[in-house]
Amino acid sequence: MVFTWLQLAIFLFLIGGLLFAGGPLILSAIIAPRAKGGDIGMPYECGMKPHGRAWNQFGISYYVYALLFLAFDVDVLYLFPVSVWYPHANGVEAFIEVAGFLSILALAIIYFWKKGVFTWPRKIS
Amino acid sequence: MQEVAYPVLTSLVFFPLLAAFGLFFFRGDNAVRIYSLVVSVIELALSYPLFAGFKLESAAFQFVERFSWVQKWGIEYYLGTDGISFLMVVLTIAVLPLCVLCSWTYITTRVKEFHFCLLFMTAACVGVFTALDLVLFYVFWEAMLIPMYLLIAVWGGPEKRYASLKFFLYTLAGSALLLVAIVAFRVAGGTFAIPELMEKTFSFGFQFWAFLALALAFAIKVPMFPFHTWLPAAHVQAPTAGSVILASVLLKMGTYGFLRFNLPLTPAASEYFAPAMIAISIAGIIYGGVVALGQDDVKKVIAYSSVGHMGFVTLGIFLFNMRGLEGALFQMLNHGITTGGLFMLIGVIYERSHSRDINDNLGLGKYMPGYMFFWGLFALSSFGFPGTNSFVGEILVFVGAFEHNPWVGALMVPGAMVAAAYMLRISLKLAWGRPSTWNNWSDINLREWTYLLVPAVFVLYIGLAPGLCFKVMDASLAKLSNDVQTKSKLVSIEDERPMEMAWNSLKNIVK
Amino acid sequence: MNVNPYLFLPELFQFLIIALLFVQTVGSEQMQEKVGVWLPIASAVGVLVAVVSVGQEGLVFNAAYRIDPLSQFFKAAIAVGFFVTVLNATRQPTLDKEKSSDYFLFLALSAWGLMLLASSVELITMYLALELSSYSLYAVIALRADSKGAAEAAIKYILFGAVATALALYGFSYILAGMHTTYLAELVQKTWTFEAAPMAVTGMALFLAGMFYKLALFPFHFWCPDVYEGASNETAAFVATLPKLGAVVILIRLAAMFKPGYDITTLLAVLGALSMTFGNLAALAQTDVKRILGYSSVAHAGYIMIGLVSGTPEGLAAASFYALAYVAMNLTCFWVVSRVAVDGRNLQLSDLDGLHKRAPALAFALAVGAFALVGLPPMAGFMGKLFLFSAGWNHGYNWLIIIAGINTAISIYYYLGLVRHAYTNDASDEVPMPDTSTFSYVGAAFLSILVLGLGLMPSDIFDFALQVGGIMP
Amino acid sequence: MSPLLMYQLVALGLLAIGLFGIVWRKSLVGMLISVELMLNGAGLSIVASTQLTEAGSATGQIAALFVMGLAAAEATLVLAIIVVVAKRLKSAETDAVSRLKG
Amino acid sequence: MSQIPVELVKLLIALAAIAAFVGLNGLVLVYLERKIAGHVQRRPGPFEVGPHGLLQPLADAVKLIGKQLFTPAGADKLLFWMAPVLSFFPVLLLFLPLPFGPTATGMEMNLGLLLILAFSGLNVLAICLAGWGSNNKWGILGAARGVAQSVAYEIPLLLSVLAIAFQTGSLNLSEIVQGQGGWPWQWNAFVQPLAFIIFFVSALGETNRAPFDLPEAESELTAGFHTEYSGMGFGMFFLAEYANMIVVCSVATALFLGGWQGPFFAGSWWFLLKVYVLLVVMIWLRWTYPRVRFDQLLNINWKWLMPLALLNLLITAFVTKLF
Repeated sequence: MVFTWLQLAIFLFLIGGLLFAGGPLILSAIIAPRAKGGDIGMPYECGMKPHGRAWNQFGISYYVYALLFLAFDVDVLYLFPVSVWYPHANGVEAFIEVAGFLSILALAIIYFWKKGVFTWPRKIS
Repeated sequence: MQEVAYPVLTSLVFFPLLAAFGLFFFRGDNAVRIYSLVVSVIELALSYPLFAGFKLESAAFQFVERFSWVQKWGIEYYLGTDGISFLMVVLTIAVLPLCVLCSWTYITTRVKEFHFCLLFMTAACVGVFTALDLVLFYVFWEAMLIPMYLLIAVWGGPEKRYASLKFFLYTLAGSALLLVAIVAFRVAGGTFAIPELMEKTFSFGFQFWAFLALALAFAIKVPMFPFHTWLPAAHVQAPTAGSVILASVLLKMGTYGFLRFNLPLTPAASEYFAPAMIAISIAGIIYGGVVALGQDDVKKVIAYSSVGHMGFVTLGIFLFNMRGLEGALFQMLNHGITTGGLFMLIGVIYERSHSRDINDNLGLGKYMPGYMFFWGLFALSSFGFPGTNSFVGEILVFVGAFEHNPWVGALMVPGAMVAAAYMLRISLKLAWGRPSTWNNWSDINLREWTYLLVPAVFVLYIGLAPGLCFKVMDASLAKLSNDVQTKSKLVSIEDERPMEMAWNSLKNIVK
Repeated sequence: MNVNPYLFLPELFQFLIIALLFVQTVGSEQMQEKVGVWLPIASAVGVLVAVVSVGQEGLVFNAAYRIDPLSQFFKAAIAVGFFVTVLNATRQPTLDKEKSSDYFLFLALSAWGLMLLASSVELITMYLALELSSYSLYAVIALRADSKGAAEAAIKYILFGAVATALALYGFSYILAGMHTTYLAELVQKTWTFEAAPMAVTGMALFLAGMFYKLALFPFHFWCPDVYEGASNETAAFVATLPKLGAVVILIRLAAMFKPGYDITTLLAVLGALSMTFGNLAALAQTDVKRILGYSSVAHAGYIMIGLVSGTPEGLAAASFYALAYVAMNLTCFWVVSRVAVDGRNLQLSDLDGLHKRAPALAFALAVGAFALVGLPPMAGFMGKLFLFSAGWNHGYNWLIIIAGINTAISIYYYLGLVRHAYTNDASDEVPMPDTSTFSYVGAAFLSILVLGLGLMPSDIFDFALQVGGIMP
Repeated sequence: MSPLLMYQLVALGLLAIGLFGIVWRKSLVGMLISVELMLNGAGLSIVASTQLTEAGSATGQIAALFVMGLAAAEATLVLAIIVVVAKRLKSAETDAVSRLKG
Repeated sequence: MSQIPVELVKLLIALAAIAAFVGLNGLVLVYLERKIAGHVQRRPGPFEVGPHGLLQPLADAVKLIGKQLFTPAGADKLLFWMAPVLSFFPVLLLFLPLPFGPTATGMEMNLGLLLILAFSGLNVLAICLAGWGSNNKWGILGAARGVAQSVAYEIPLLLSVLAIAFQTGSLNLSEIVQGQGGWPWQWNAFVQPLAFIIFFVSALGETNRAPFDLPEAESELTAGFHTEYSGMGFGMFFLAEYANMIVVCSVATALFLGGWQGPFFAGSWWFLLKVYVLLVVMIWLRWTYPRVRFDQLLNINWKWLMPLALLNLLITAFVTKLF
């Protein structure tokens, strides 16, 4: 068998979630009234007529934070396998290795902090 | 083996090189010129032990110096000279002071660099003629390109860019495969040392391709007929000294390569290709002559005549008999002297008329008798007038050709005739044409006398008493001719079909 | 885990440099600008350290990291290269002042990654080290102030680099599937013919693609000229040289597995032939000096393949030697380029006009570098080529050597162009004067001597390289 | 069809989609996404290769983790450079970044 | 082959139970929030439908279903409708590894914690799609904020969870619960109060709850990323948010508050009780504290939570190893 029970369960529950979410939507689509015309489709801007497109460029700082997340999040990911092993590993060695990893993460934070990445809003030159 | 207490050849190679760097301590154009002249004379003096110590009867390499250079690959610093290269070395060294003298007033810009190139050039050329290690040979072979390129590209005529590029590309393109061939010899023969490789016998298939790779490099350098197009361009654009070195020394390298490598290393293939080479040579002789006949630019005439003369040399080489080889080597020497002299003469007149067109230099016999004396002498020598040096070489080649095959000899005759025709045509115009352009040009001065007299003396000396030269070259040539005859029999052509071999290896690529 | 720290001296020292740079870059603004003072000295010491630690041997970190003559040879080469690039980059006209410590931090990191790469004998370790060095490089390229070209070069380099990495990873997975191990020591014992292990051989070909990308071998070369042109001169000097060393050392380790006649070896040979031909032909049409050098490096990557396909220790040694020579020659050229472009612009060929008069030492160094790249004796390039040819001849790929010979002839034209402009043309007055300081001359002289010395006295270095090639896994 | 082959077909599918995207996508971010697809496909292939053959499965898992981590780092860098490109070239489309040619 | 259906049946039962649990608790939470809000603001809250307005959530649900589903002009229709579905898509799965009681776990797995953390990440994607797809400036701004915030707060969250994992050496929630005792001083929250605080604050940020409800800040962005949603589309976001709150509080309970363990009568009720206490605290916070500014929000995360979490993890590693 290619799949384990766990994988099967994951699929099953995801499908369940899909149905749970989709069901009411479909129900709603069936029984709800369908009005047309007028300004029903106009994007909502508190009653004003929309000005320009919505898909504009916006503050670059958001991107920067996304970048930061990518940089850190995956590094943290490495700690999960480590965490399971950690209490069972012996010696100071394990601690030193983990401390090394964490201090590099910390250094990264210091670096960004010093470089003013956390200052909002920030002009990127 | 060492006859003299110190390394003669090394000093000949490296003295000009070191002296060239010494140039940078001089200021002022004249100081530079005088310094270079002194250096060139010292270089001449340094070559004295060569004359004193050279054993005439020996076919072996003399003045040998041998040190390991790159142990792992067996690359050595291996110098030596024998009857074949001895004359070339002497020629190279002798040409240097003449070059310095003949560009005394001709070169006025970047004088220091010019002389640097000259000295560098000399060092590399001596190296080429004395190197007995393939890699060392290649090193010198390529090293001489750069100064020559600069000589043409910096101090050349209006078309210098085109000419220098053409020169550089042609010659380097030829030598690219030379390197491959050298490597192949190393792998097949186990050493880079030429004397040891000469002892070995290679399979015919190998010889076939090796011959082609070598011959391409040398044929471009000679230049043989279809590869000759760089030569007129380079000659015409080069400054006088550049032309002289080009004609006297550089062209000899190609034929020297044939003698030194193709014949002893790939004898069977040489014999296989000999008819083709002879045909190309004859084509070159006739073609060079005919084209020269139609030129109005004096330098072009001499340049195309070089193609013809060098055709005699290659022809002599591939006749595979003693006369032919002697003639070829003689012709190499003579062409160096005569053509060098002619180019110097052109330089002399160019400094006065600032034109190389024959129509701008008419009727000088009356006003510049000294000049015309030299011109006449060299012109006669050029087409092999009896009593001049070229006659000896040409007649030997003729004899060899008739010995080889009367038809070959017969085909050479029109070549010789045409040579007389174009040389006489141009000389007549120069001497007795209607003087239209003469403008109080002075006759040649003392400096010019000096550097013209030297080749003139040799023209007559060799023409009248060639015996000494024969003694120098005979032992080596006899050995060479003997080797070729015996070794070419050792492998049979029919056993291997080189084209098929190449096709098979091609198929292996695609697989 | 008892690890002898002497084994890692070069790496440790490089790490120390990185740490210092880090302190500096997060330090106050005054601190940040003082990189140029101590870094050259430190990296010179790094060269010493690397040279001293040649001869160490050991196998550590679960046999994934091997210190042997090969690695130490390349570490020393990397240290030298780093030293020269640092010197070269001390004056950077196109870099914002406050970013200079960051710049050097990235450079040092990249060099460090390459040092690690030199010692990796396990595929995952290789991958990590390679990426460590690459990422720093990607970041550095864009650091050319307000340059559109630099941004473009960086995005191209990284995007296609990522594709190459992805391909390499697919290859890695197939090697795993076919050979079940990632240790070179075990991989080398397997049979690498296509008939015996189709999956693993396919995988290896793909894995090599990642290295080819670093090396700029033919189908993975397209970034090379663009990046050289876009990046600042000083950055390009780094990008053009050191990563090649890293790629070569890995290729040498991998190539030790293949014998001539294997499909994968033939593939290498064909790519090498295409690479040199394409690189040289494309370079003929260029007028930007850095683009010329870019295409020339594509061609040189092809030459190196000759040594790798020969399947002999001599071939591998020749490849090492050639890589070293290549770095020396290219650094020489880039040194001149950086000195001539005082304002950090991209040099056109015509900008070199009259260099022999304005800065004779630079012109001479350029001539040495260019002729060495051609392979003219007595420069390093000639000896390298000779060794490659000699080692490669008669091992089944003679046609490759002949193509290389022909390519040498083609390449003359554009290298000669560099020299021609420097020596035979006269300068126009608009072009700014090159840097003729003592520093610039001493550097040029040092590099020229290096190139000439490698050409005239290659014996010792080559013998060492041979010793390196002889003890392959 | 062995399970390994099935996994690798999926991985190859991802590779194909990624390559297609690299070629056809007009925006740099789109290209980045394509690259990520390829990298993740590689990760999948690696895990499958070790899990379903006799190679040590830990190797594959570690390798896949590294691939994820480095892919993320790569994405970070690419995005950062895209930001730079967008600032300097005023566009993040591929047409804009084709100045260097020749 | 006869066991396969048994496993399957178990799973199906778990699925049904969890679905019911989510639906029910969603309704309860809606009621609870409105009631607490009311009382915090000194008003009774919903009172009309049913006794004390108990049926109000049901009425709301019916109303939502009966409303028209419309797509704004110019919106990316596919993305627009994918978003609400996607926001709910993983929710049921998140409950699978939670140990409701000593035996009441959907499925035992050794990486349960990782599963929850991994799939809860999908929520960000839903926010992103919703904001981007609806062609509305408020929406897009909300989405940008939401993404920046969610991803930022995820890191301290992970780090604080890791502190527990380092301590216990397990990622299985049941094991972690069993490693704690019934009394409060045996809970992990007592051992690692800093981790607990970080976790809880980050959880608030993750679920976009006040004071970190920037993505849907009513007073600034109308409704943020779901401005354009009405009817059931909005309902799904709403439900997913509450479900996520429950998950987060459940995880907090399992990790820090001893899970189903209690001083006496250990069992599921302890678990539910602790979860609801946390939920009420969350709601309470919402109606008590003002919203932070966006830069403050991120500064709190990067300059406080992150370094603290790293430090905490380091100390944890140190203490576990050396004592």
